[in-house]
Amino acid sequence: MTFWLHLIILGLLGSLAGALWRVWVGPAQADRMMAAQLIGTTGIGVLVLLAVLQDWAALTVALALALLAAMAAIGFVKAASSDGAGDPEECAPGPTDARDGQR
Amino acid sequence: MPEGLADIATIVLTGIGLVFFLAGTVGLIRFPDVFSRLHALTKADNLGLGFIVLGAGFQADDWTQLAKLGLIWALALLAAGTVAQLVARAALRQEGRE
Amino acid sequence: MTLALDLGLDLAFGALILATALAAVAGQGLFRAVVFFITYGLLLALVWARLGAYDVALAEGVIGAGLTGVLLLMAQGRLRRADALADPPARGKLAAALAGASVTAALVWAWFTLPLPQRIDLDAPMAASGVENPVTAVLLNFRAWDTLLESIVLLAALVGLWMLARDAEWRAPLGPGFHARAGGVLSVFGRLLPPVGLIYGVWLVWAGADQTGGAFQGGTVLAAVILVAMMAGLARAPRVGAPAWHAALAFGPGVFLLAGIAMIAVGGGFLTLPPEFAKPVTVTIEAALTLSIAVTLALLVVGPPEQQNGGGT
Amino acid sequence: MSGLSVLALTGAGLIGLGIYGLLAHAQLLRRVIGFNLVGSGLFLFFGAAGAREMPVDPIPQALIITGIVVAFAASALAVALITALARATGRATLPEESERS
Repeated sequence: MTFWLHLIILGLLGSLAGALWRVWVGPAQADRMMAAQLIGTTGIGVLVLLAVLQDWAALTVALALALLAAMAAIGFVKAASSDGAGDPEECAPGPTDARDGQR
Repeated sequence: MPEGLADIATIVLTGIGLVFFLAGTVGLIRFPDVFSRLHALTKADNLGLGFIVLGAGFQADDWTQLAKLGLIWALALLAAGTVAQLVARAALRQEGRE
Repeated sequence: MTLALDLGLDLAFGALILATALAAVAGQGLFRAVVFFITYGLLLALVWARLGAYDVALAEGVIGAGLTGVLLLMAQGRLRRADALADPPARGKLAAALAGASVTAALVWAWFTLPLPQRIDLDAPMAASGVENPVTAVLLNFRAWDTLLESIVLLAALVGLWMLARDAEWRAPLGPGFHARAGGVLSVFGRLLPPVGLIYGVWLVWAGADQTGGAFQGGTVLAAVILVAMMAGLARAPRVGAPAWHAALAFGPGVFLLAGIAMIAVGGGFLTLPPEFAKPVTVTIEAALTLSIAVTLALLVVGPPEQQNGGGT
Repeated sequence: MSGLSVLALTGAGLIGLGIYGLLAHAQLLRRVIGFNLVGSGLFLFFGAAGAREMPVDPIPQALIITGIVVAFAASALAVALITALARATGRATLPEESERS
């Protein structure tokens, strides 16, 4: 059992390394961000297995990471919006969009 | 449930979970453009985490651990759905700007 | 066999961490460096869990992968809008690499040659600390001075950050003035997450007396929750001088100081907790400190007051 | 070599990488990243030293937690300084040697 869980964790870390490659090559910012998101989910998986392998206290950490899994990505869409505070769903062409077009 | 059966369930379920994670990563690496990569990944990694959580659940000693495991998966699903939507929109608006 | 796999796991963790750190340092482009740094924080949290330091893993996960990520991504966005994204190639590479390598070499030497320091035995003092989680006991009882001064340092950092506001913007709300489409995905997420996060953060503080968790760990989670609520347009960022927010900022250090002085009155000495009061006093300080840490960290990410140019719907 | 040594040496390596980033980059935000690498590498080295006996020594853990929080506060202040500089001058890099007066 412990043997198998070690193998699975190693497999997850391998999958994580693949996602790191996508962060490196991009090319779009969204590519890098989505790869980081996948890395986050994989990390939660690793923590869940570490909980079984070592100590169930690791679940507390996994829960915190799951709770905040979207934070970085929300920060990204905020920063990517034209005034740095917006929401990509606000598609009505407002004054900010017009300014954006001029650049 | 007898010990042996629970262990077998854990082995099978975590194995399936790993396969989904690997499939998601392969999609992330091989698919040609941003939006298909997004598509491949959000489905695969959430199913993967689901199976891993289920597999771990068979080793849990009490109900609070099971509840935490369930909550972890629910929160991860919520986050992934939100992020996929938002990042896709941001990518749509950013196209041509970068 | 399992022993070899154990080592393999540690090697894999080490290699991944070094790879992400290298990618964040080398390579061109600010955005890529920032994303690598976010993944680095996440991996570091995994390593702390691997080491069995779950309290540290919790703090590193929330701060390293969550708060620092938002901070740096928003900074990158601000630099883009100020047309200051230029990232000139590294210079003096050889000298810098030599400096880094020599420090690393010295530490490697120290690890293998210096003797193991005598470990302080905490068994006896733990019994008198009133709590079960030794990390909480160290933070709030044995090394209470450190923690008190740290909570004041946090406050000083926030005041320093506010000082960077331009005169004309001093009265503006803090931060870039977040907004989101009403009923959109982000707003819905911002409504769903805070209740869960709030319960979880408070539970972390409560449970922190006896298991993984505590004021700092719970405070970081709550800071993230406040930040999500603000970014989703659910809660408005305050202005400098908003009384309720100031009270929240000063509450933790204030209660800590008062409790420390009260301990003199009951015969313990400043910040020295007599065993019979240890548990209630520790929990009280923790609760107050959590609130202040949460608000301070959230406002540190939000940034100084800033005039919003349009879009503030 | 034990797994613990692997992680301690990883910490040592991170400190080296961080120092390199801190010295070699002109872009200030990347220097903040370098500074954070040095800090977290130190924490890892320190934490691994405290984990040589089980259970993990709580004193390093408590110090590292406060360290993480303080490093974050310092980073936030640094980032605010950098953005203020960028807004005022339109750049977030240190001047080249030749430009200095």
